[in-house]
Amino acid sequence: MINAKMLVIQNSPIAENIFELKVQGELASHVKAPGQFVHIKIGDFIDAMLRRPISICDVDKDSHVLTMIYRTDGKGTKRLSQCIEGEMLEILGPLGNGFPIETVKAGAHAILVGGGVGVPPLYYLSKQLKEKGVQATHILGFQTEEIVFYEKEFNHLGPAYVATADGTKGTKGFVTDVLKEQDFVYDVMYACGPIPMLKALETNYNGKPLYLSLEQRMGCAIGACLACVCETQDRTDSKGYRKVCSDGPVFKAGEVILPC
Amino acid sequence: MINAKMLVIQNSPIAENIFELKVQGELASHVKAPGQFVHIKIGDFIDAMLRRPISICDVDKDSHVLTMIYRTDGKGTKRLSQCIEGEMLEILGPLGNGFPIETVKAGAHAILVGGGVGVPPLYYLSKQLKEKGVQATHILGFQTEEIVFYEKEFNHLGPAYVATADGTKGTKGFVTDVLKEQDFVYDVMYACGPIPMLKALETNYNGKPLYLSLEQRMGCAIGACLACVCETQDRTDSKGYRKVCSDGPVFKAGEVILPC
Amino acid sequence: MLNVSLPGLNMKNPVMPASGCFAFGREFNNFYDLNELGAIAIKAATKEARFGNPTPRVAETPGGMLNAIGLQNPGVDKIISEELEWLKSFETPIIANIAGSQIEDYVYTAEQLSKHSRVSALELNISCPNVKEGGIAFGTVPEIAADLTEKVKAVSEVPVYVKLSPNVSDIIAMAKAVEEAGADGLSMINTLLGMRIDLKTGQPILANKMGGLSGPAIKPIAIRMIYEASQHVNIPIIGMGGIENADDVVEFFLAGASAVAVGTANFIDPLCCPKIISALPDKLKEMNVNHINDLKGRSWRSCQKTSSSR
Amino acid sequence: MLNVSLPGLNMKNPVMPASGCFAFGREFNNFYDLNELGAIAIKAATKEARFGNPTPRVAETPGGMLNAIGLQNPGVDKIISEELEWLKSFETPIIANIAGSQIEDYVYTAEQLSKHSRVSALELNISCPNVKEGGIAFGTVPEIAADLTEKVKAVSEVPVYVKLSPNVSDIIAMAKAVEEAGADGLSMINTLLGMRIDLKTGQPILANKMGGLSGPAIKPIAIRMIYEASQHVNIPIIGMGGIENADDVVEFFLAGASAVAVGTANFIDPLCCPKIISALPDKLKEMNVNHINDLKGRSWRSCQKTSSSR
Ligand SMILES: Cc1cc2nc3c(=O)[nH]c(=O)nc-3n(C[C@H](O)[C@H](O)[C@H](O)COP(=O)(O)OP(=O)(O)OC[C@H]3O[C@@H](n4cnc5c(N)ncnc54)[C@H](O)[C@@H]3O)c2cc1C
Ligand SMILES: Cc1cc2nc3c(=O)[nH]c(=O)nc-3n(C[C@H](O)[C@H](O)[C@H](O)COP(=O)(O)OP(=O)(O)OC[C@H]3O[C@@H](n4cnc5c(N)ncnc54)[C@H](O)[C@@H]3O)c2cc1C
Ligand SMILES: Cc1cc2nc3c(=O)[nH]c(=O)nc-3n(C[C@H](O)[C@H](O)[C@H](O)COP(=O)(O)O)c2cc1C
Ligand SMILES: Cc1cc2nc3c(=O)[nH]c(=O)nc-3n(C[C@H](O)[C@H](O)[C@H](O)COP(=O)(O)O)c2cc1C
Ligand code: FES
Ligand code: FES
Repeated sequence: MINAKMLVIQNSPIAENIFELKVQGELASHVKAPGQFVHIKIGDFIDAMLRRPISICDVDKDSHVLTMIYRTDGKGTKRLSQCIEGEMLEILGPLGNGFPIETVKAGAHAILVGGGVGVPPLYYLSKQLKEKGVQATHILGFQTEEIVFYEKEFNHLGPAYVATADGTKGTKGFVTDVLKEQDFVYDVMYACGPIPMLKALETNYNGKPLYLSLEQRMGCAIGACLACVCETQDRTDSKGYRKVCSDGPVFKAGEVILPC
Repeated sequence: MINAKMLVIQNSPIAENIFELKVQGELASHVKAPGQFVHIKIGDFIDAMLRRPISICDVDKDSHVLTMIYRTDGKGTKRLSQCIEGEMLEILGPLGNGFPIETVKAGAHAILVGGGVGVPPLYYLSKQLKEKGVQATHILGFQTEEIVFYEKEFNHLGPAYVATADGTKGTKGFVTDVLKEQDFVYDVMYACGPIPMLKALETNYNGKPLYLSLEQRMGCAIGACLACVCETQDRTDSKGYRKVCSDGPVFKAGEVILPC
Repeated sequence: MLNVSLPGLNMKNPVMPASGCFAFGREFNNFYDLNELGAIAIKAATKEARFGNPTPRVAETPGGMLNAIGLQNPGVDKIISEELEWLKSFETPIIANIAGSQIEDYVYTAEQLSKHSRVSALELNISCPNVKEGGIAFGTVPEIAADLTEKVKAVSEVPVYVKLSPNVSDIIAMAKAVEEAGADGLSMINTLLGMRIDLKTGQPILANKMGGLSGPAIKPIAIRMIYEASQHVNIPIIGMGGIENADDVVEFFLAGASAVAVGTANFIDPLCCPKIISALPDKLKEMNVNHINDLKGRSWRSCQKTSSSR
Repeated sequence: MLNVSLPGLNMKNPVMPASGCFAFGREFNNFYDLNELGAIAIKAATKEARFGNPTPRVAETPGGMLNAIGLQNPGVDKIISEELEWLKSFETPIIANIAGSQIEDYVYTAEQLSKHSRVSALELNISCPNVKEGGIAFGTVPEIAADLTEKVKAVSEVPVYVKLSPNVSDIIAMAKAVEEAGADGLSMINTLLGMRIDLKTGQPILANKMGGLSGPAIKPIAIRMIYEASQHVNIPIIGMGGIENADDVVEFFLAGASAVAVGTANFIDPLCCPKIISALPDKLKEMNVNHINDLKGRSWRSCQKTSSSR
């Protein structure tokens, strides 16, 4: 975990209001696990003062390049999208613990479920799983066709099913509809996306390991300010809470109470 | 007076911490008199929120180009210096009344006295005087050699004497030392620069018309907020004050009490 | 979808320039037609003319600015004879802001202004932090504010809005006190007392040392105070403090404001008021709101509904 | 040129992280050696463990942020057994921040913490705006603040700093009251009560609705309050509120602070404290100042001189 200036080598739209950002620097070599994230300082300005947490979508350790995918929404991400090649971005990371993949064996079948801008961290996860010989199936949910991204990239790594809420692409409906439809046999499931999606997955939890990556508004992103806590489901837990930034962002289903 | 986006066509250092900024746009054609100024919005950011008042140094009405010269000092001017060609700057202007030149006749001798970043507005003034057939002598005061600018440009329009406080260039001392030394015969004097300089000129006032351009911290720069007032020297004046932004920035010596 | 109606003020839209940031409108009339505005709050009037504080009178702060103009104005008589006379050529409702250091001054000024045909409402500035004598207590002690309100109400022929100071521990107590004393509406917030020191001189930048903090920096404080006060009074609130754009206007309505005033932003962009007004309809459509009034207090109304249905 | 000495605190430089923005230092120790700091104000301790408020707990505002953490902490006993134990491996003086909703809780917590060898001073948080029960009155009513101060002083074995709330009309009265009650120093300012409303939901962004405003936006308010208070008390002030860099530290000293704390800026740059510390010597040289203490209160000391020589 370091705070470093990284060189922007690409920052361009890949779908409606969705940008792919590539930055280069030493920090890339510190990444330990898929699902980790970075905390990006948007400018030298007090406007959009807080950093923005964005998942690591891909890492190229040879060229020291990190890829992130983000949606322009509020002030900070809009300003980030105006950042151009050659500029330096101050980035803190890698943060959090990411998706556990140590226990998954070669030949096993993993299902990766992503919703919207929850999709990006699954890409590096899938690449890592592939390296281990784990077979990955991707289920990617989006609102509508225009904002679908990385379908081809995921297809290279394993089958990728797309669902759109309005039916403009793939299955009409949610990722859970694809899951029902296909009734996969699998060994482990990883998910990242909006809370309702994660809740639906947790509810249909079938005994196989399920890992959920959460979002929370953050202050420090390093575990010091307690902005990002979730209560544990286990009321006898000695702390009673987990910090999304430093204990997460990935939790085993059942560990924490999903926020609403 | 309009608020307009203007295209930055040049913004580069011409002396230590001194930048020359050229912007292009319709606003240029509104300039009425030398000594008017503009109010520049530095960015879209709440940081360095207030606009910065900068004098108009030159106007090219054919190509619609305004030239400004500014010193990087605080937040706003430092950020302004990072602005690059091709960017748009939001500029309000032209503001204020500028130097009166109507009453000066062809063949008259005008002395233009500038100190530091008070020098720029004298350039357009001198050009306008020349056009009228007025003969101009320039006395330009700076702290030290490194920050001297536009000496050559002024010399093209008429003799230019430089004084530096540390004697690294020209006369050692202040503009008033040059005035004493040379003991010019002249018809009108125009001055812009630090308050002590203006005070010294006012004190040595010899009956010839003397016009002083003042600075004040500003809010609106259009006469509405009353941030920039000076008291009139005449205590029986019906208002008792003048606004530097809209009544000035140029005042006849004796009209207002110079701030300290 | 933008017209709002407050005591004395029939506004075609809810946006007015805030007092002291717009003088009497002459300068801004060079940029747009003043009739586009919902109303105009004119610069504070005092009984006698005032020169105000020495300069520097303004300083920049992170996301805001300090001012210590010191209520410079030509006095109520000249305001009536020159400024209100000039404003006769427009139809926009005028809110006349009033300041003073003694109750009698307020009462005198209020009486004069409220009689004028162009004045639709008064706004009592009980909170100007930039004036030495008195002043402060009017804005921070509920009983004193109530007393002043009552006396001004007794002479005023138009509705009276009381402009509250944010420099208090308990804004609800202030709001309730002036409501009980007969105020027809509240304006909030005035500026917070602040200061900046110049590193080069080691001295305060403002000649007056302290000044009033305005601009986006204070917006969260304004929103909080309006949220609190609007739940405890039945009179409407003109909300202000850092408004820059249509989103901010919506946020103030959600908090509980019934109209808004824009101050500092006029210095950043002289056209900001008409820009905000013209951006509002699209904003409302985007939010599926038929009339801006529907947003009023929504942030706490829905809470109340939820809790009463439990 | 940077060492400062305050009651209980021998600091090699005047910079400490502010309470609640640094937990107990573990996370920041990954970035730099905690011994580089002048002191550390640790997260507020309460008698019992607290989970705090629901999330979202933070929101961004122009030039600042709101927080409503709600004093989450593991309780004084665990802080002593785990956190202070861990902090034993460093030499930096520790200021233990204490909160509560009743006097007895404060007294209990203060007694426990002040006995600990690692605790050099206590800081009474009488001003946390994010806790429902009680709390507010401690920070806004001089007599109540004084009473609390007295009772804590009676049991504390180390100097006691009282952390003042800016949400008051009269900061001087608060400062004087706690000084008279025996406070050894002041910390100021805590956060201002603020709020933001989410336009998409129409609801406050923070689950707690209101939160404390911190960051550069509040700096002019902090400077003003320290300027006022420091002229009326003889105890030192730890200044805070929006400090980002060495210039800000100088401004707080000029206003009257004897040391400073850095809060929100730690989130923007985890290395900000050591960066500020290492920038200070050059800044002082640039200003021709031999020791940072020479700057203390300079903004008003020189005024006093001027006026007494008139
Ligand atoms: C661990 C983690 C990983 C994330 N990964 C991605 C990603 O890969 N791609 C992506 O597009 N988005 C991701 N997000 C969400 C992203 O952080 C927010 O969309 C972004 O911070 C919003 O900033 P803004 O400037 O657009 O919005 P604003 O409304 O201006 O933000 C204001 C404040 O609220 C916070 N905030 C607003 N929405 C969210 C949110 N959904 N989650 C957390 N904080 C929020 C901001 O960080 C900022 O502090 C991730 C969030 C977390 C916590
Ligand atoms: C009519 C007029 C014409 C001017 N023309 C020029 C010019 O041609 N070239 C040039 O270099 N400078 C000029 N100045 C001065 C210039 O405006 C200031 O140097 C500049 O605003 C400082 O901004 P900053 O961001 O560097 O400093 P900061 O300290 O960040 O400024 C903070 C605030 O103080 C104000 N301020 C600070 N110093 C001054 C000052 N000396 N005068 C007015 N406001 C100040 C700023 O405008 C801003 O609102 C002029 C000023 C006026 C009033
Ligand atoms: C330069 C200036 C002058 C002001 N003068 C007055 C005034 O005369 N009367 C008054 O009630 N408020 C006055 N105010 C306060 C504003 O009306 C408004 O309440 C405050 O600035 C907050 O709004 P803003 O953040 O949009 O500026 C003044 C504010 C500024 C910045
Ligand atoms: C996330 C957060 C948590 C805080 N927790 C505490 C606390 O536990 N006790 C306390 O006295 N102050 C607390 N504060 C207030 C800070 O110590 C400090 O007084 C305030 O934030 C102003 O300084 P800043 O602008 O540098 O952040 C907290 C502030 C923040 C932002
Ligand atoms: S964001 Fe600060 S603890 Fe998680
Ligand atoms: S700057 Fe507003 S009146 Fe001159």
